[in-house]
Amino acid sequence: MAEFLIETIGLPAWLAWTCVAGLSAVLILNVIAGGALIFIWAERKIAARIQDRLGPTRTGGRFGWLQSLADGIKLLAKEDLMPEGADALLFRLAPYVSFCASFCAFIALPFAFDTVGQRLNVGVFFVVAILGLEVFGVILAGYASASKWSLFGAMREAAQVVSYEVPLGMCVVVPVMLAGSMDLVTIGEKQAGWAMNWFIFHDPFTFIIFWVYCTCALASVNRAPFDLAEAESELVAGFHTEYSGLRWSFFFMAEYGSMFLVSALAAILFLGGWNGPVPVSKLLGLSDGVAVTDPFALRIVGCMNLFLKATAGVLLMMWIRWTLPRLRIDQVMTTCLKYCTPIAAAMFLGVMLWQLFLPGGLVAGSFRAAAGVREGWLEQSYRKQSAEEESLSVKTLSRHVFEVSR
Amino acid sequence: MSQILDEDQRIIEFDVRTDEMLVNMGPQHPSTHGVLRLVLRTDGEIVSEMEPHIGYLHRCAEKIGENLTARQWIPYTDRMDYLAAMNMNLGWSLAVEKLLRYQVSEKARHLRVLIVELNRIASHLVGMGAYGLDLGTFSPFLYAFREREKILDLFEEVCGARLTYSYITVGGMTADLPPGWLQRCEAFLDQFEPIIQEYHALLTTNAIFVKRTAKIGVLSPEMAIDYGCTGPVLRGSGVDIDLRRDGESIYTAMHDGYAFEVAVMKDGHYPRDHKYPAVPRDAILGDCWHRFFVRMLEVVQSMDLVRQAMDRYSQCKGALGEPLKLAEKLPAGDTYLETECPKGQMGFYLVTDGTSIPWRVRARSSSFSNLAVSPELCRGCLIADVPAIVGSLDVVMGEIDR
Amino acid sequence: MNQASFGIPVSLFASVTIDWHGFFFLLFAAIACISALMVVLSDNVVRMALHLVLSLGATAGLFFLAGAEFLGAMQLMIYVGGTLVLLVFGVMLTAQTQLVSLRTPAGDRVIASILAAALLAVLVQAAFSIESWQKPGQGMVSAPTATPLGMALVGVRVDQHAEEGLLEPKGGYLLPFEIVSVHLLVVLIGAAYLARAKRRRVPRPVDLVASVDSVEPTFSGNSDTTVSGGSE
Amino acid sequence: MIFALLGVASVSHYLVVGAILFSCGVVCMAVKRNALGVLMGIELVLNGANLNFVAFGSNYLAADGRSPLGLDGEVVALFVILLAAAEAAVALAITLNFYNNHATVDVDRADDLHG
Amino acid sequence: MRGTDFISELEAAVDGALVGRDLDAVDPWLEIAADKLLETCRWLKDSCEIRFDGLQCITAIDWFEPDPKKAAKVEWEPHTEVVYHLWSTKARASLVLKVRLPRWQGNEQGKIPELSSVVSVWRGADWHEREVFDLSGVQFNGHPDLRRILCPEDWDGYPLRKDYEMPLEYHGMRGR
Repeated sequence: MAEFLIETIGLPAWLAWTCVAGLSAVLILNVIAGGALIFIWAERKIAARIQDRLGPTRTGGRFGWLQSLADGIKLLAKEDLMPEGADALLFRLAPYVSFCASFCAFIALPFAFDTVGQRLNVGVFFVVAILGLEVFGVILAGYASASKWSLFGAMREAAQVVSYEVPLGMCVVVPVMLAGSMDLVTIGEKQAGWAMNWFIFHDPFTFIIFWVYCTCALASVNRAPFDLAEAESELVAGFHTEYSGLRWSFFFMAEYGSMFLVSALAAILFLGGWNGPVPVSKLLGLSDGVAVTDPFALRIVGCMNLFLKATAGVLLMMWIRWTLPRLRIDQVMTTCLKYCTPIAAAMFLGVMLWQLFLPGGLVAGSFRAAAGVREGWLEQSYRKQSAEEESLSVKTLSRHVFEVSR
Repeated sequence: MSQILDEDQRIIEFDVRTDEMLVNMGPQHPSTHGVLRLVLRTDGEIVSEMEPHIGYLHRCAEKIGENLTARQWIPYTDRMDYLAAMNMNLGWSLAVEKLLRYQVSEKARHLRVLIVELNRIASHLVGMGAYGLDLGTFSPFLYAFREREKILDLFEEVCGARLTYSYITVGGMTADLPPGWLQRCEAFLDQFEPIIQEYHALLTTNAIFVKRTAKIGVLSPEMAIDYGCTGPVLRGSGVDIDLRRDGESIYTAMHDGYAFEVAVMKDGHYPRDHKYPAVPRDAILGDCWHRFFVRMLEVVQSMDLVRQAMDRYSQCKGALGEPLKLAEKLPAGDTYLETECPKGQMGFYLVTDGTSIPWRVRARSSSFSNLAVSPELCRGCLIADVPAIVGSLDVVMGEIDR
Repeated sequence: MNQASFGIPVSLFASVTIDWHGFFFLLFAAIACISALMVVLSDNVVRMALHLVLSLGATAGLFFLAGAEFLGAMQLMIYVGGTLVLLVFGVMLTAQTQLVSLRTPAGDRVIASILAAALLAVLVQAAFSIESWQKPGQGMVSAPTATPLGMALVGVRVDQHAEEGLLEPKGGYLLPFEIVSVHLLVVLIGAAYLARAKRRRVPRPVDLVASVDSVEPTFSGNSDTTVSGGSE
Repeated sequence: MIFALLGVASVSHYLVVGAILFSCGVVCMAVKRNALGVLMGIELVLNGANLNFVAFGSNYLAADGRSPLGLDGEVVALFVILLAAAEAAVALAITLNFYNNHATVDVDRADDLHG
Repeated sequence: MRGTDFISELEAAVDGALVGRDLDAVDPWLEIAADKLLETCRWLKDSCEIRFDGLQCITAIDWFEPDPKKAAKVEWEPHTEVVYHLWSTKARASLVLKVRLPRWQGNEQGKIPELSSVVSVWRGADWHEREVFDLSGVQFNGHPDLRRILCPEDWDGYPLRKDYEMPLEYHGMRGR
């Protein structure tokens, strides 16, 4: 893209890169904001169906699909209130901190094999670390609101998120170990081929640890039954009790963004990422077994795969939310420290031993051959990318400048 | 060993201490069932002290009663436990009838049982649904309201009102049942019966629900009696009292010939608990789970009573009988009558000086006494347990504040 | 090449080159330094913690710029947890005492600032003392350091190339790694010990209420309400 | 000045940033009476030091493309981060105990052993 | 046990407690001397054969006719009556106690009558006594926390007294 801008249109390199970076940022932002709109609508419909009612039916046609947009406009028009005793700066800052954290994590999230904002070789860690930053917004909101309920919500969130980062980290490390890389793209590519290549089916331990991951992910994005930070029956509305209008909707968008993010992460780490259960690309001739012949179509198919899987994850979260009661704070901690962490540790050990003695996995590496081809191509292209400065990496960017200025 | 016994398992102390906080739960809090205000003194998440503040819904019903005739006061009883207004009407009507030594016709008697037990189902449905809400699950609430709406539809046919009925009145009922009502009621019961299993699946046996309610807010029978707790709260502690069986003769006579088993745990078993989920291992008698389960069993029990009452009512020939005059003269004297309402034993005390207007009326509300025990139950629990405990007492503020 | 596509005088832009690495370095360095300064200057613990987080986050950005991606991610991850806890305790411990001023006397501040300025002068002097340090980097895109780092931690050095011709091979870090692991475990246990729950031994007033023996003995298995009998 | 810095992110510049962080940390440790403030000062000092390690260990910044410290710089920085976390936990424990005993986090009040 | 036996037992146990009775009323009741109330209640709860372990209700009735024309016709003296409804779990029986108090302590206008609290006997009496204090103005001596319960803490007067007049204004809100 940048190449195209430089060579065909004749923009200077730095402007071209800026344009491309801006475009990517806007795209990701749209994924979050647009996704949030759709997910809020979906949540309403799903909740309504679960509860034996209809949900939105009028706004925007038969299914009320414009309801969340209408609500968005309403929220924009609402008065922005701030409590008198609030710490004005932190109060204003908090929603953006939350949202930015959610947004930043998407930078390293690959949507298809090479559709990624910034391919980082520590991608997994980066995503998990940034996701953890979201809690700062919540704590600041809780502290700055000058309301005791907000403070309670913030404290709960802090305790919960910090605790769940431990088992979550362990769960995430398992696919890293299997793929031998912390690069999300590599991890995804290792699972190409038939569904049996997905890490969730790699061995019984990974199957179990997938569900541990689901639990921890649910807890770390504060969804029911772990939504203690905003437990409406106990803490009024928790950390966002005092928020209204646009600021409040930023928290909401951050929540849905994170939900999508952890679901997408689950898809990439365990469910084959952008690879479908059947190696369609090969069957359709998008890659002829030797090289990728049509990367564009492959990208589209990959993105759709990942979106489908991540959406399924989000829908699962909604289903859980409208079915289960909420846990108590000590039970949440018990779940983390007494169940998730030891199970994750044991499964980690199990996977390690399995790798040691049965390295191929249950299904022998025959299916992996297909993956190997594309992987090879990808590695090649990655190298090429860095050589030809195709990526958005700050590093390569600057290197370009070094060369230009010299 | 003795040291272990000395320890109060409910109160947890940490080495890490923080400043105590005074927080206000209510009166506009989502989970305080109306305008109840709870002042909590907390150390972190642990509630060291809880104090309810009531009176936000005080409407001087007793004072108003000193200026109205007995029948005129019936709409005011509607507004006490507005979720079970029929039971309130019945309690007051019976108290006045007791003073007058008046006996309603046989047909009216069965109709009263029918209506009152139907209202008990509706009230327990709200209690159950709202309890789910207190514990953070929304769906059972709407499931409960869906069924309650059908009961309200039936009531609407009967008396035109959906919440404040004033249907049962001194000396009988304001009107007889409309034609075809019994069939519709029967149809409702038939479709409602299987749905109860749904509630058990969503709440009673749900692992998280059990974790949130078992061993929480344990009320010993001694304490329950000492505090004057009644109804499901008392039976949830294993005390076998139900005024429909143990009450005063004018009230028990109303239930003559009806077969029912009091929903209370005896020898480790609830009546016909074989049909319903087993008591979870974690639950101990007197905790929130048992209080909840007693209500669930009473829904089944009431359905049974409604069916029996429908049978008897339809067999009764003759007229329903006219209610007493609006300004019936009351003999001088005083009387007190308690009836078994969904929330507990509701007592009405009536003092007259020989005119048609009572000298003093007094409503002894069950929720009032049930709520009075909540500070004891909440001592040392977590903040999240406060809605769980107060919700399990199933209080209605209209009745407490009157 | 079309030099004036879309009517933009491209030559105007072309004369400017922006060094993105330098730009981001400046950005992160400025955030880190200003936030560090704000940590010193602010009195509110929560604000201090916020600035600390900003400073540490910007430092993580500098790590990324220097090619230490793994370290940057670790910095984010660990300090998120670490400072988060700081923040939480800051809030908890100052719930009541926030009105009590913990200000330092101005004299102390001045002395400390002078000393710090002197220290800074020495350090900056040292930073520019060696010529090779001042030369801008080659900007070589080196191989990712995460794998060699991991290997080094388990005792295998894969980063030394034969042509480096070091006098003696560098050792791995297995022993320090193990020591740090044990160290962390000890800290973990210590923290758990600190935060453990204790049961209070004081009998509650309600237990002193006289018992009622008229109740049918349907109540059983509740060990935690010990009714100590009516002593009156 | 700014244009002079542009394009010359060298080891020296990293060292300057590290020095600033270090100095701020030292001042913080010296002047804060709040125990948590002192703790934050320590974190800043450690980070300043870490920046130096990373700068020296970075091949990317090295003038000849090969850093003097190599991987060791990053490894040491990593250990510093880990130990800083452990240190924070211990220091917090001390602070908490202090708070429980004195109902304050003012370090000037910690003079029980003062003769 | 027959009612008469019970009464003689009560008389024997608490000397001079019983000052009046009506066993033929719709609800038979016993009148207890105000100074013997606590002792009687203790006995009823702890020592008598039918243990009255539950206190269901406390009511205060203000016997006072504000209208002087009607007041001339009534046959009772103005007084305050406190009625206790007791309940026995064991016998499934109830008991009505009445205590007669002056409307004002020592006939001193504004000084509410005093009665000993039974909270030490039945914990459930706590809120009931608070309500009686709040609405009818009876001072319960020995109550751990006698405050208004339904009315605001700074409310003036006792609304369930017959001569109560609604204040014209409360914190700037019109009362009448």
